[in-house]
Amino acid sequence: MSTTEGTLHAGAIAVPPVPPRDGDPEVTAELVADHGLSGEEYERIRRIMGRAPTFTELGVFSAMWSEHCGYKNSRRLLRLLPTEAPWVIQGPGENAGVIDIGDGYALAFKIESHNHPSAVEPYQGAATGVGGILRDIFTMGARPIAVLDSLRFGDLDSGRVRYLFAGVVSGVGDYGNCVGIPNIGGEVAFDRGYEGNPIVNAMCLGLMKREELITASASGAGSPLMAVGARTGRDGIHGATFASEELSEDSDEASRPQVQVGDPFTEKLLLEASLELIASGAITGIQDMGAAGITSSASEMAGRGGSGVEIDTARVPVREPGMTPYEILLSESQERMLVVAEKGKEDEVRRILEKWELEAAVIGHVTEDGRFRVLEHGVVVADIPALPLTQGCPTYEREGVESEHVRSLREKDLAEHLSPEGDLGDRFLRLLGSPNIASKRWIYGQYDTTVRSSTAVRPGGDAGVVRIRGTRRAVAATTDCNGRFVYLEPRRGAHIAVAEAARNLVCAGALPTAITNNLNFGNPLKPHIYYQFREAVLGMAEACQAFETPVTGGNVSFYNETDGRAIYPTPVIGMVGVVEDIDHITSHAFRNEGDAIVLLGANDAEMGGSEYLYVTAGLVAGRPPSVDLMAERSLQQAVLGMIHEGLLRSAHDCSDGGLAATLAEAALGDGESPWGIEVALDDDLPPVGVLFAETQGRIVVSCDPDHAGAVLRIAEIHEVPARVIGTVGRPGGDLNLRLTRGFVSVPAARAAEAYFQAIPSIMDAPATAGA
Amino acid sequence: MRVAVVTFPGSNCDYDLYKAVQLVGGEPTFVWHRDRQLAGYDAVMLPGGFSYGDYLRAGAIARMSPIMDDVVAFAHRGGPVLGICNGFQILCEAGLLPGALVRNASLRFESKDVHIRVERADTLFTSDYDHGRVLRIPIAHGEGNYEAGEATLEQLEGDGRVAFRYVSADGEVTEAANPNGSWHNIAGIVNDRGNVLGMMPHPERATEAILGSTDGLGLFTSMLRSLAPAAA
Amino acid sequence: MSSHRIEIRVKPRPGLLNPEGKAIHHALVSLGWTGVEDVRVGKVMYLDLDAPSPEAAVEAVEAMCRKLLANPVTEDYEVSVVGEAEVVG
Amino acid sequence: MSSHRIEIRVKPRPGLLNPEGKAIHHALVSLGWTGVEDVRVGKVMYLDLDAPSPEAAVEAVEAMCRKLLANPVTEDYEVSVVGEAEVVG
Ligand SMILES: Nc1ncnc2c1ncn2[C@@H]1O[C@H](COP(=O)(O)OP(=O)(O)O)[C@@H](O)[C@H]1O
Ligand SMILES: [Mg+2]
Repeated sequence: MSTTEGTLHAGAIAVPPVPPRDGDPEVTAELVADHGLSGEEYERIRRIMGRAPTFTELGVFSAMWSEHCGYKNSRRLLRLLPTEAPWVIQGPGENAGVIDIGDGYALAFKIESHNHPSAVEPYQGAATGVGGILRDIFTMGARPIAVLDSLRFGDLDSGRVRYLFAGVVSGVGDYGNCVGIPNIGGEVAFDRGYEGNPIVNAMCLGLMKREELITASASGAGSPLMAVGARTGRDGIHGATFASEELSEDSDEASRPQVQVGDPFTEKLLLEASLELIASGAITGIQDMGAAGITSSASEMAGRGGSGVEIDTARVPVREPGMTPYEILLSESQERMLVVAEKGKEDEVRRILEKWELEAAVIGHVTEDGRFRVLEHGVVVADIPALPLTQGCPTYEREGVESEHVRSLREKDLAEHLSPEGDLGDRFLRLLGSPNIASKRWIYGQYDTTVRSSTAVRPGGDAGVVRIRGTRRAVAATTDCNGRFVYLEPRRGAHIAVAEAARNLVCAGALPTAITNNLNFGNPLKPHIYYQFREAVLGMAEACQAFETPVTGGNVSFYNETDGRAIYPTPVIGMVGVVEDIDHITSHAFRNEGDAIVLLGANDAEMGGSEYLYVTAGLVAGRPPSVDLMAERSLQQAVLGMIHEGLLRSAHDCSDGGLAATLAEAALGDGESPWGIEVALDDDLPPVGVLFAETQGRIVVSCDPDHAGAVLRIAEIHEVPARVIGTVGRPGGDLNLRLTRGFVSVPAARAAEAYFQAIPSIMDAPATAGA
Repeated sequence: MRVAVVTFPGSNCDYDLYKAVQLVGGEPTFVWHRDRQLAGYDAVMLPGGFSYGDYLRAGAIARMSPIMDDVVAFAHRGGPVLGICNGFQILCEAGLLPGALVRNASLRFESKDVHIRVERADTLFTSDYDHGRVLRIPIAHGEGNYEAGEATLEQLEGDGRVAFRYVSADGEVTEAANPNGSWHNIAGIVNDRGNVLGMMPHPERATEAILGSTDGLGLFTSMLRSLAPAAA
Repeated sequence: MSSHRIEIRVKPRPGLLNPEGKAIHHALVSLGWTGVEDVRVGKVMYLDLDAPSPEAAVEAVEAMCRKLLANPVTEDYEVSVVGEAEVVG
Repeated sequence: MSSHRIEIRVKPRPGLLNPEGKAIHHALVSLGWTGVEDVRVGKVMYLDLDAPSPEAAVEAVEAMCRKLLANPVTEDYEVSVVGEAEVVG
């Protein structure tokens, strides 16, 4: 293990002593350990302070130096990700990344996890996750225009899992619905690897005029700091530290006081008020009080502005009497913002908030001395150099070693699974009815997808698309990650996640532009987890380079473990793309009887990590499919070329469930009129491989038969293998797949039944509530 | 057609409604719920959303807003009032329309396209539609289950005040086509004078091809034509 | 003037469907509780109110119910005093 | 065995934000009821249960609360017998 010193500037200057506050506990070694700080880290704090910290100061350090805020175990590797491109306006480090999308508009976007809170209280955990990410977007001056959610759960045969799933979905839905932001997509996977430790990542996109961008920094000595929005309560104290620990059997019990309750109505008011504040020019900085509450928002704003702040906790509006400075500083009550007002414009700020029926209180001011100073009724209770607090957290590079167990799983021989006994048609239907492949309508049917009257492609296809009013443009977004692939071979898994995200965008008609990511992993102190992390980050860096999609921000969630068992490493890619002309918007579903079906890319029988293996043998094993990043890029450029030429009626990416699932999804569409298909595949491969392998680099498109020649020609120019594999049949016909060594025929209605009813038939059965 | 689009705290379809009015050539203005200014408008629209978070009951708290006295007076003078989704809920709470919208039978928020049949093509809101036409329009609500006492329902049906009903794609009133459990598949009703319409589906979200349907346009063009014959 | 803690129970009108109660009934039965019937779900609200007497407090809260807290079309309400809150102010 | 009518009050845990109560409080104050404080909203449920005694009925319902009716992380519950329902069956 190696450690860096980080920034220690003010280390030598001793800060004045602060006498202990009445009623606060004494700072002991045990208390330090309870705050998740190592002995070494504590020593470092002492050096920075030139003395022992008070209880309040210890709490502040513990929050800021938690994994969640301080990125101790990830920061060094994250530096490897490409972050720059001419269209990047704001890279990592702010509340959200921002890119230029043309016509004077900029797009802010970011993803955030709420895994631990959702494991304890799924509804509130998920709801407040959405709330947090919306605030990250509108504090940049952007109006949120779309939400996506990336979810993972255990298998649905567990009652507890169904309870978590139902709670998370209604939490995501109720919050976004109430604020009025359309959900345009996401993903969900069910696998025993996530049992006990669900993943809840929420992503948000926001739109602004380029010049409306505002950053979260505190500058201008004397400028008032104002707390805006909801009052501060005791909820969520130590949430940041909590997110940096493993869950255990009794987490439910112990974590209760930390449950935060979301109030989307207040959020909506805060959204409108914030945008109005920013437009008024009465403020110079604004930041969400997210993880670690006032502490992180105030110290980070000071850190970025190169200034200091002074806050009196007695001036913070509270929900409960008798709150200590420690509690007020660390509370994670939702729907609160910290605002730096222009000096003398406090009343204008108040007037705007008053209109939106919100509270605002001056709680302190910006200083010049570079300190994060906290008072209680004028008496100093904490006095910390701001820069070492926000930047000085030690960062570690750990030892990473691959687990032997995973290696043996990867090297497992899968030959027997390629030539099974039994009917292929049955297997096809079983796969379509697996919750991982089946329609996710049960989920997005609970999400408002059309509010704001701008959704051009709703959830259900490859990527969601929203148009930009007043222009010919639209933006597309998707989230992707196949955790099994990353588990079996992290670097390759990360390549696939990025490639799949880009492919999804291209299928919608968008040029992949930039990435936000959410790195969900287990405990990084374990060498095999750190190995997964390092490899995945390296893989992501390589793929981002190949696709020219820089990373503009993201989030790290470690310690996703229950009783020592980690989730699959799940680096979720949230990717956005630009559709240059709304005429290019393409969807995944076939549209016309008689259209030619063209397969771009080559089939192979790579079964490793496939859904087929999981469904038929309960197996997560083998080598994930290979990825040739340059070939992927060519494939995607070819498809965009075809779309720009107006040649395609549909485009659908080939991923989970393989070619068979892709064809079925394109045929079934939204279920209203499933098409039959006649497809012939002359590959010299085992039928299971042709149908169900999750080989990368493939897209199925459909076009007017008269355009098939032009489509093939464009493919050829880009050196992409392409062939016409069949035609779209009549509505309500059969799905017929002729293989060299086999034939599958399933009536579209039966496929639709399997695909659309799978999740409802599990979730709408009685008694899914309760633990 | 000058339209007041009333914004309550928590309204979130106000902008969509504003744009839909503009699209057909009307002149929309946002009116904040505390600004009691409805003079000079040809119509008032209450948008969808979650006024006051839908806390207590959807529409219950917004109904107490200062501007609702003016909306009631406007309606009593015969002025056209359209309430969509949360707007419909507010109109019921305010007593401008009978009945109540309670939790969906599924107990879930329901978001999807539905088909509704035009049951009244002779109101100022629906005159551009043919009687019996089936429209495809999105819904997105958690409390859209229309309930009223037996007597009220009989009266509504007897007087032909059901403006829209949930139907299958081919126009049949079926249970499967009912997304929320509403009595008699009711999706929208008018008051006895025909100048107040409340409906759960969102016509403003079905006004452009890029959104997947233009079936909602007729509502706005009907109003435009009825209210400003010269401009039609 | 002292502060009274009031409990308000807002219940769905008999005769009206109560989908939430129905769903809970269903869930209870499928979890094995067989002797359960007629589940109905409403709201309970608690508030502290300054009033000269408990009777005055109840009267005021009944007015709140008529005006805002209950919907006369679908709900009935019951108001009771559940205690004297700590004196405020 | 007779049927008991049970009332269950499910209340948000003290200390947790209750957004609905907050909004109602706001509305009551702006309607002129100034002396109102601390509005909190929960659920009330009624059900009829066959049980040998009122005590047994309460015990059964408490088990239902733990298992299904209340969220152990965010809610507390109180169960009481409000009467003997008409004998069923
Ligand atoms: N949690 C979710 N929230 C919203 N939409 C979802 C969610 N899960 C899946 N979807 C939608 O369902 C469709 C299918 O999802 P998925 O199988 O992950 O697609 P793909 O493999 O093309 O990425 C996509 O449009 C996706 O956006
Ligand atoms: Mg996917």
